[in-house]
Formats: sequence, structure tokens, C-alpha cells
Amino acid sequence: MVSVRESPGGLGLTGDQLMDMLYKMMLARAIGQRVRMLNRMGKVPFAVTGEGQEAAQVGTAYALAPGKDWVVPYYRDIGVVLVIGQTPRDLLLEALARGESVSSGGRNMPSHFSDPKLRIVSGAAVVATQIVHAVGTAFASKLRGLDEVSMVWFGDGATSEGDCHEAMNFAGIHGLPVVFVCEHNQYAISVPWTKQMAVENVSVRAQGYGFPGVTVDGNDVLAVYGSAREAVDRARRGEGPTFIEAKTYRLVPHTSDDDDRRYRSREEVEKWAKKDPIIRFQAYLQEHGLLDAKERDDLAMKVAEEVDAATEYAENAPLPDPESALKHVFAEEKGR
Amino acid sequence: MVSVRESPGGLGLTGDQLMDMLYKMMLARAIGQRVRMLNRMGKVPFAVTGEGQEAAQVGTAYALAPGKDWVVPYYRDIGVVLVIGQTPRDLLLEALARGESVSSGGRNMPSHFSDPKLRIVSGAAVVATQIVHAVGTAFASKLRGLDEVSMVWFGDGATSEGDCHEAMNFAGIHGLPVVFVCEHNQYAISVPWTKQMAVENVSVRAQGYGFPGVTVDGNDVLAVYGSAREAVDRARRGEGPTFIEAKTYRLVPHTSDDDDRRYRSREEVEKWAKKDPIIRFQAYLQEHGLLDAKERDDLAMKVAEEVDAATEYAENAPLPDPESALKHVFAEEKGR
Amino acid sequence: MAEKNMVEAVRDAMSEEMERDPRVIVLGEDVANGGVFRATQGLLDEFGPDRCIDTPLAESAIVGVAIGASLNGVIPIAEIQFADFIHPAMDQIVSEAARLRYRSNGGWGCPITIRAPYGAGIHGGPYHSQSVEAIYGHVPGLKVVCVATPYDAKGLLKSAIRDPDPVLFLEHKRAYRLHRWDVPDEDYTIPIGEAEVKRDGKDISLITYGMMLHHALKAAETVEAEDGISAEVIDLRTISPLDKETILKSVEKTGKALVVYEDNLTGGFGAEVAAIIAQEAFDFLDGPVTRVASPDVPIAPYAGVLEEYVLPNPAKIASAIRDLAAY
Amino acid sequence: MAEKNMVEAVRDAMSEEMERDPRVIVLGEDVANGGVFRATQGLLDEFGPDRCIDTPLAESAIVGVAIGASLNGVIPIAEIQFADFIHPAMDQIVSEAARLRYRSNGGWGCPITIRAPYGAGIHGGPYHSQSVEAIYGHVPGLKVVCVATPYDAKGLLKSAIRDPDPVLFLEHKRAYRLHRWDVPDEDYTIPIGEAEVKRDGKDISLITYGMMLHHALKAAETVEAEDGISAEVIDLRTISPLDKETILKSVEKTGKALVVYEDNLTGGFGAEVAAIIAQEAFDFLDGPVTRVASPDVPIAPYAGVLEEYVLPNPAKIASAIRDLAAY
Ligand SMILES: Cc1ncc(C[n+]2csc(CCOP(=O)(O)OP(=O)(O)O)c2C)c(N)n1
Ligand SMILES: Cc1ncc(C[n+]2csc(CCOP(=O)(O)OP(=O)(O)O)c2C)c(N)n1
Ligand SMILES: [Mg+2]
Ligand SMILES: [Mg+2]
Repeated sequence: MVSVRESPGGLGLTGDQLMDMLYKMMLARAIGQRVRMLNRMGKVPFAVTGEGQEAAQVGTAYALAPGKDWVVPYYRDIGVVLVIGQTPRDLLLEALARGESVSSGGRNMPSHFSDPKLRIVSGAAVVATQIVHAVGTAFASKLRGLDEVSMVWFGDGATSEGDCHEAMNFAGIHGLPVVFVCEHNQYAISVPWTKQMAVENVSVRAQGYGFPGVTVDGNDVLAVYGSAREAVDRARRGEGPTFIEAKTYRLVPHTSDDDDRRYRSREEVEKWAKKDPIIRFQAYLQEHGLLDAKERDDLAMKVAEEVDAATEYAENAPLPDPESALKHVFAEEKGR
Repeated sequence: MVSVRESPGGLGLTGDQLMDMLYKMMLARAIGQRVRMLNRMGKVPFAVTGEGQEAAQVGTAYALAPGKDWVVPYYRDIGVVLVIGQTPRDLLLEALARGESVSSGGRNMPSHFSDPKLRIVSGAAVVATQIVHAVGTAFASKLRGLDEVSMVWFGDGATSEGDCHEAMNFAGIHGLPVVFVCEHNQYAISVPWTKQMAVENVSVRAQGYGFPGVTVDGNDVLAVYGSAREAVDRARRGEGPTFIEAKTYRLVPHTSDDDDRRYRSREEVEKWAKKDPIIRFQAYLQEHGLLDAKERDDLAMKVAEEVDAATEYAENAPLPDPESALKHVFAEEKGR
Repeated sequence: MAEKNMVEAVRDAMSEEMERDPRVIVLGEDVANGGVFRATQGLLDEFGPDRCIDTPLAESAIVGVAIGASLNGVIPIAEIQFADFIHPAMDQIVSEAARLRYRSNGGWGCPITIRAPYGAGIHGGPYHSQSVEAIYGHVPGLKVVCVATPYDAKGLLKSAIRDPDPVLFLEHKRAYRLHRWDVPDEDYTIPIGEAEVKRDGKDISLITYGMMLHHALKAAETVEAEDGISAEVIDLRTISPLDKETILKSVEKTGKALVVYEDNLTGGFGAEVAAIIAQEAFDFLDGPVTRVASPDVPIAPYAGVLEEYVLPNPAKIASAIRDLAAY
Repeated sequence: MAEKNMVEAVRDAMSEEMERDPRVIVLGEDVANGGVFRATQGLLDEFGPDRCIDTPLAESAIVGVAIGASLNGVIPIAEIQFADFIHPAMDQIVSEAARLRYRSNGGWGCPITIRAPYGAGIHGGPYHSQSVEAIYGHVPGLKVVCVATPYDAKGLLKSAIRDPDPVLFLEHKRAYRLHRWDVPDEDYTIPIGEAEVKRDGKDISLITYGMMLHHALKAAETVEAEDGISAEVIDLRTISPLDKETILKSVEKTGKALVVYEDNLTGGFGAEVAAIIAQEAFDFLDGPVTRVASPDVPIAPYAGVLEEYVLPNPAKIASAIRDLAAY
């Protein structure tokens, strides 16, 4: 591994941090691939993952203070929750719907992350509802005088929902410490962005709510980090929300139930595969002498081993107790 | 009355049209006042009217082709429906919830206008839902290749609802012939606009949907008309939606159940009373030699007589038949 | 002890809870100005603009922001101005607030109270009159309270605010200023999930809630005086969780059950009550489980004559009591 | 006549109606690409982008735009991708579509069909499994259909599209590809509001709909074979308006009613069915009106073992039949 070296981009990141970012991106990728493989093997009925969007995820989450800031992800955000502190084991337990999974104990669909001690807020599969929750956590931080930041992630499709509007408007009015991250991957399932909005950059909407919106190359992890850093700093200083649109691409089908060949050409996917954020970041690090081929391969090996170990652990972990299905509809004890 | 003279503002309006606009504004004012008086007399349990907003209403509606274009008003829009063709009698029957009222036969609250033959679409009391309907009528016009325009009215408060966003986004995507008219009267009941939005002009949001937004002095009926004319022309030419924000003020309490002294100073109301759109338009017409004091007083007399006659008719009209309460839940005959 | 009407009792409950627990806030449309029914009157002055918060006109945000805030140490009371306008927030209530604890395997809880005036009888027309308890009483993970007296309102609202789970607190608006009844000044709570026998009787059980409680009590007086029928009147107070025991105990005693509700007949919450009685008190029944409710038309048409025609009232209830008693 | 599964039958109904009436359009998320269940497969090619329209991800707009378009000479079929995601459109459906005719005194009508796959049993977790028929079956002015066979799906969807009022058309997604049954190629309709006796019997009446129809039929076979109990099975098909006559006729014959539904027990639509039987067939009942439904937990937890534990199935139904038959 690299020792502490200066970040070339002037973002205040150390070399270790850059390597850690790469590691989290590779881990996210490998976990996504593993979960989809488990689906094809018939071991899990459903998989939704985010291969291709790792830069947008890791770059944004990296600007947060884990355990302190509020994290409101959506179903592709394996990279986000890894940065915040979830482990491959957490994620495989979750994908395999095991009883000890911290996210939901097998109750929620895979990739619906939750971790109270890490302040990762449980999400529904309902698109866009979580955007409002992040405004709520940020509102509480402000009311309580705490310098926490809330960050929320969602797709381009989510911007069409009424909840996205109501959330942004509320945040603007109160100048809340919240960062809206749109992982614009060009599609809402099969619907291309051109059928979802009549603007080139959806970030333009932020000015209708009185705060800045920025569009960033979502496959450039450092560019993403830079804009997230700025947004988090603004929020922490009490200067209000920011909307970040990270233009990226999902390299895989929408979910294990989707056949993306029905709505996009292989050429288009290939074109984006060439912009793979992991390959790009590796090339960048190599160019700047922060990574060599061996280090890269070692890292890939380490990632593979970790995912294997996590898979093995999770596959052997017990299923939820059937009767536990009746639990936790309401609080078991009084008070809170 | 004046004979056909040229409009001084260069808006292509004849003198007769200008006088007609004034007449509709005065009629709207008088009807609003009458309905509130009927409430104080205990003759109707509820009144919601729009005194002060007549320029915004008449100026926008005047740009439409009545009976052809789609009219989707909200509960203050007495001025709108008068321009489109409803009569004082229609409005008093409606306010008094008489069985023969075309709007609802006494089923909907007063000021919830409806008139199928005039293409005035029935509204709920639910704020903002109607904005989506206007996008729907416009969508149908486009799909059917008809050169109809849809216009929809709503308050500043309505812009906060998710439906407003979803409607504008849909309209932008399809470039629909719809004009969004926000009668920005500074308040949603007691909540001032500053607690509803973090922008100076809510019209700025239109650019987030890919079409123009304009802010206009909503107490200047000709300025309003000018922007509406342009918007309607654009829509009719197939160039898509426009958002018009007409800044105005309601001079009366929110409804008969509201006491506006709780949330706004008499000085503020007085300040706006000085900008009364009717007095202002009368002064304008007098200045341009289109109206003299006698004509103005004659018009006021005519309006008062019409409202008296309509009130008398409506008060004597029968109440709905109680058993009719069970009708029209579903279509009585098959087919449509 | 002082005489209070129900809206004052609601206000007192909030004020006292905000005093007791600094985490409690109130948010909603026009609440800073006291609310359209004056239920939040004075809270702004007492607790300041950080605890009594006007929101934009956006019900989904009102509930969704409350949910988020509740995860971060705040205990929100969200006001929906009229229950008729709760529908835009349906998704946040049903998909989010009610399912958060379950889907996170107990990891997260959502201690919010959503208050809404509901019900007809004030010439509110089809958008200021709706009953929504059947929709929400069906949702696991959500508690639903329907109050109609000052005493119950104060005690149950305090319980709702202190409850670790989301509570939809429905206040019948026609009952807001109907009576001034004794309400203790001191702190007290009424457990969520307990019905109350508001009138003892032996011939027939009336099971009801909300404004219909008052109509049922009136009808019970009438049939006692005119026909010598002794009607027991049960006020459910909480719709969910439902107090089956109190219902069944009464029906086992009287053998006759009349379920009275203001909402539309079909699929109203009274259907659930009737179904429980039909299944669990079958051996005790001396007559059909009978329902009095509004016909299946939108509640309620505005004109007085139409509204009156549609809604249940003491006379309609009394007539159903007589029929069932004579069975 | 050809063998079709239910999703093909749904597709055929839409395609034939679009062919028959140029006013009919389809709109929703991903419909141009055939829809996530392939129910709109091919419609784009057949009818072009003006009649098979992808919308942005915004359910309230999908329904609200359909409402507006329906006022202006278009007959929209709006697809909600999963019934679980209908909640954001609740307001447009309940406040607007269902009340438009009534509130305008018959002046306006709203001929829209809203299609949505619903129901559990496919490991969909708590957001791809919900039943919503109880909520909407309670709404005056809205018709609600729940189909579970290919033949019924085609005939009823055609009726829905031709209906002058709004129809919520719920297709049980677990039944989409469950069977291939005979479906006529030619045009036919099944009237909205008619239940069907899907199996004759004399000892007990099973009243059900949706996926539970198939489970009930299986259970009926089992108890016939193993216990000699003759169970009649009624498929409601339409929830609203409800075919009371068919239900009551059966219960008057058998004297025993078992209401089976997949939704949560409390406040599910089966409560209404049970309440009607309890009131109107009281004199014929030889046992308590009994319900089999899911317990009151969010439907459905994702893990197979949890989902199975929660949902009704043939074995649970058979056991309830035996208990009631022995009563
Ligand atoms: C309210 C709602 N409607 C529909 C769906 C079904 N659905 C799941 S994901 C999805 C597309 C989401 O697109 P986007 O927000 O761009 O996120 P992406 O999947 O592209 O990352 C849809 C329509 C849903 N989950 N929630
Ligand atoms: C969805 C919804 N929420 C709340 C209300 C109650 N309400 C009626 S009018 C109103 C304020 C509307 O303000 P605005 O849109 O600015 O219109 P204005 O009354 O000022 O003309 C409110 C909150 C409602 N009718 N609908
Ligand atoms: Mg996307
Ligand atoms: Mg306003």
C-alpha cells in the first residue's frame, strides 16, 4: 500500500485517502457483481446494484463525517454505505436476507441499507420519499443547534416526483444543512432522461429553491468529491443546501428482473464502459505515481478475498426465524 | 358606453374590449362583495372570494377563446369565469348552493366553478390538484391535433405542492399548450410568501422545466393581459407552456372563516388598497379619455343592478332535492 | 378542574407536552398563527418559532420532514389542516412512517403524531368533511385515535405524543366546540387502545366513535324514554389497535350489536367491528349485527339539505335501535 | 380460442380496445418499452408514441394527466407500475377522479382506467407486494376490479376501459403467469360488479378474489378429497360495486361463510364482506362468519421464510374450512 503522500488534485486528500477511495469503489463493484451472481445462481431472488456509479457514490460520501452526519441512500448505494462504515459482511448478509443483517433482518429488499449506529437511514423501495427524510434530519440538526450534515442520494428518475420538489423547497426556505445528490445515470429503468425532463441539467432546478445546483462528471471521483466537499462545508457553515447532479451510467441492467437490451444499444453501454470510473481512477493514480500495476492487482485480490469471506459467512448465517415475522410492527417496550 | 376606439397600450384591444374588461372586473368585485355579505347575513355558511385579484383574473382569461380553450380555475376566480361566459346569476346560484346551479347543484363549496359547455373544469378544494388536470387537457389537445390552449390558475401557496412540480415537468417534456397562472397574493391563508419559498420570484422555477416564466404586476390588468396574450399565442403556435406569476394581493380575509387581522397589519392592507386594480384601471382609462366619471358611475350602477337581480333570482330558486344526494356517484346511463 | 371544549383540550395537551419535553415541536400550515381551528393558539408565543413552525403548503413534506426529524431526536406533532388534505401525504404515512420500524427490524422508530380535524356536519362540502379512519386503521404500524370529547382528547393526545410509534390523531371537528366539559388541569393520560363504555345498558350495544358518539348517546336517551330500551354505548376512541375485549364483553351481555359510524357504509371501519362481532361473538348474538352509516356517496355534499340527508343522526340511529331491539 | 396467461390477456384487452377505439391511450412508467411485467408489450409498435406514452416517474401526474385528458376526449389507461406505488396518486384518485362526477352534479365524467399489479408471493418485499383494494373499495365514485384469471382479466379490462367512470383495475401479479387458460380471441366483456361461482359446493361458502381464489380452489379440492366437505368458491372479481346477491345466495344455501383475503386482516375488504353476511344472512348462519387473511404486519417481509409465514395458503385455508365445517 502507499504511504501518506500528497493528493495531486489539491483537494486536501492524502494518498492513503485516495487509495481508500479506490478500495471502496472496487469493493462496491465486487459486491455488486457478487450479488448479481448469487441471483443468477438462484441463491437470492432479487438483485439491484450500482456498477458504474461508484465514483458518484464514494466521491460524495467521502465528504461526510461517518457516524455524525446523516446518510440517506437509495438502493444502488453500496459505495456510499461502505464509505460510511458498513462491511462486506453487512452487505452480503443483507443481500442474502439473513436474520442477523443489520439493515432489516431479511425484511426489506436487498440493497435497502439501514444502520442506526452509522446513521444510515432505512429506505423504502418507493422512489423519492427519502429525499424528504433527509430534509427532516437536517431540520432537526438545525433546530437542535448541531453541526451535522445530511446527505441524500437518488436517481434522475426521482427528480420527477412531487416529494423531490417539496423536499428541496422546504430545505431552501430553512437554509438546511442538507446535500442532495442526484446520481443521474441517464435512465429511470427504460425511460431515458429526455423523457423525464426538458432541461439539459436538472441541477438548474436548485435555483428555483434559492440554493446552488452543480452538475459534475459523475465518473470522476475527485471531481465528485470536490463538489461534495464544498457542499458539505457550506452546509456545515450554516449556508444551506446544495444540489449535486453527478452524470454517470449504470453499466448493468436496472435489476435482476430487467433486460436492458430492450431499451439501450450495446454500443451505448460499451461507450460508457470505456468511461468506467474505477479504471479511470486507477489510471489517474498510476499517472500520478500513486499506484502501480502490482498494487492494483493486490488490491483487487484483497477485495475478492473479502467478498468471498463475507459471502461464505453470510451463506452460512441462519435465515430469519419465521415467527419473528410478527415482531416490530410496534415498539416492543414503552417509551423511547 | 364608449364606441370602438384604439387601445392606447398597443395590445390590439379595442376600446370596447377595454371597457368590457373593466366591467368584468367590477362585476367580479361586486359579486365577491355580495357573496361575503350574504354570508354575514347568515344566508350562506361559507364565502371565499377574490377582491383585489381581479386584474390577474380578467387579464389572463381575456387572452383565451371562450368555449374553445380549457379553463381550470381555483376558488378565487370569479373574474375568470365571468370573462369566459358565466353570468352573475350562475355565480349567485352557485354561492347560494341552489339546485339549478350549473357548477355543482349545491354539492361543491361556493366558488368551485364548473361549466362543461364553457369548458370550465370542476375543481376540488384541494390546493394544486387542478394544475395537473390542465396539463391533461392540454395533452389531449396535442394528441388530438387541436389548437386549443389550457389555462390554469392557482395561488402562491399551491406552488409548494408536489402536484405543481409534476404538472410543470410533464408540460415541459411534451411542450404542451398550457399556461400556468400563479395569482401570487403574498399569503397562503396566514403564511407569508417568505415562509413558502426561498426565491424572490417563483416564476424562476419555469426554467427548471424548460419553458419561460414571467413575473408581472398582477394589479395592472393590461400588463397581465399582455403577458397572457403572449403565452397563449406561444401555446397556440405549438411552442409550449409559459408560467405567469401575477403579483397581487387579496384585500379581504382568506374566507368567511378567517380573521386576517391576526396575521397582517391594517397598514399593509391599506397600502395595497391604494393599488386596487379596479381604481387603477379606471384611472388609466380616464387618463386616456376612454372613460369619464359618468360612464364609470353608470357602469357601477349597471353592475349593482345585475348583481341585485341575480341575487334575487338565486335566493328564490329552489334548494336541491334532498334525495338527489344519492345521484351522480356513477354515470346514470351506460356509455360516454 | 376547568370546563373546556375539545379544541382547548387539544391545545392544552400540546402546550403541556411541549413544556414537559423540549423535544416536542409542532409543524403545519398556519400553526404559528394558531391554526384554522385555533388548536395551536398561543404556542408560538409560548415556545417560539423553532418549536411552532409554519410550513409551506405541502402535506407530503409536512409528514416526511416530521419523519426525518423524528429520527434525529425531535418529537414532531404534524398538523394536517383538514383530514381531507391528508391524501397527498398518504405515501409518507403508509410507506414510510408505518413501515420504518418493521422494515428495519426494530432498528429505527418513528415517534410522530399527525393531528387532523375530520368529519362532517359543518357544511364543509366534499373537501372539508371526510372521514379517513378506515383507510388508516387498516395500516399495520400506525395507531389511529378518533376523539370526540374534551377529556379524551387531552388524555389521548398526550399518550400519542409520548408513544414511540406513529399515531394518527383524528379530532372530529364538529365536536371541537360542541360542549364545555370538565377537564383536569393536571397531567393525565388515557392509554391508546382502550375503548370506554360511555353509557351502560342491557338490551343492545351501540359501538361507535367520533361525532356519532354524541348522536348515539342522544338516540339512547330517546329510546330509553320512549321505548324503554336500554342501550349501552361504547366509544371506541382508538380505532387501531382496537379494543376487542370491551366490544365483545358488551355484545355477549346484550346479544345485539349496532355499529354506528359517520363514514360511508361500504368498507368503513365499522365493517371491521361488525366482522369481529360476527366471528367472535356468534354464539351470543340474538339478532343481525347491524350498521348505521352514511350511504356510499362522497361525504358530504355542501348544501344543508343534502348533507343532512346523507349523514347519520340521532333519529336514524334511534330507528335502527328500535328495529334491532324488536328483532 | 387460444391458451393465454393473464398478462397476455391483459395485453390483448388493451390492444383490442386501442384498435376498436382511437381515443384509447396507454400511459405510465416504462410502458413504451413493454412495462416491467410486459403487459404493454408491442403497443408502441402497434399504435405509435402518441398512444403508448412513457411518463416521468410521477404517479400523481400519471393519474392527474389522465384525468385531465379524459375530460378532453381521450380515454386513458394509466399504468401504476406496482400497486405499492399508487399512494402518491391517492389524492388524484380519491379527491379528483372519484368525486368529479358527483361534485359537478353529473356535469363532468372521468372515464379513466388505472391498472396496477398488486399482491404478494413473489418475494417482492414490503414494497412490491401490497394489496390496496380495501382502501379504494371504500371510495364512492370509483370502481375496483381484482382479477386473477386470464379469461376474467380480458373481459373485465375491456369493460373497465369502456366504463364511463374511473376504474381501478388490480391484477394479481402472482397470477400473471400462473396458468395458461383458454381465452377467446374474439371480443367479449364481463360486466363490472358480477361475482362468479368458480366451484359449486353445498357445505360452506368460500368468498374470495385475487390470488386467494387459486388457493381457495386448491383448499376446496383438498377438503373434498380428504374430509368429504363440499366447498363452494365465489370469486368476487369486482370489489366495488360488490355483488351482494351472489354472496348471500351462496351463504343462504350453505349456512357457513369463510371469507379469504390476502391483505391484512384488520380493515381488509373481507371485513366488509363478513359484515354484509352477518347483517343480511343472519337467519341462515350455522356458524360464525370466519375470516382467513394475513396478520397485521406490513405485507410482505422479503425473506421467503417470513413471507410464507405471513401469507394465507391452501393449507391454512383448508384448516379453517375444517374448523368451520365442524362447527
Ligand atoms: C414511487 C415509485 N414509482 C415507481 C417505482 C418503480 N421503480 C423502481 S426504480 C425505478 C426507476 C428509478 O429511476 P432513477 O430514479 O433514475 O434511479 P436509477 O434506478 O436509475 O438508479 C422505478 C420506476 C418505485 N420504486 N417507486
Ligand atoms: C392540499 C390542501 N392543503 C390545505 C388546504 C387548506 N387551504 C385552503 S386554501 C389554503 C391556502 C392557499 O393559498 P394560495 O395557494 O396562496 O391561494 P390563496 O388562497 O392565497 O388565493 C390552504 C392551506 C387545501 N385546501 N388543500
Ligand atoms: Mg436513473
Ligand atoms: Mg396566496
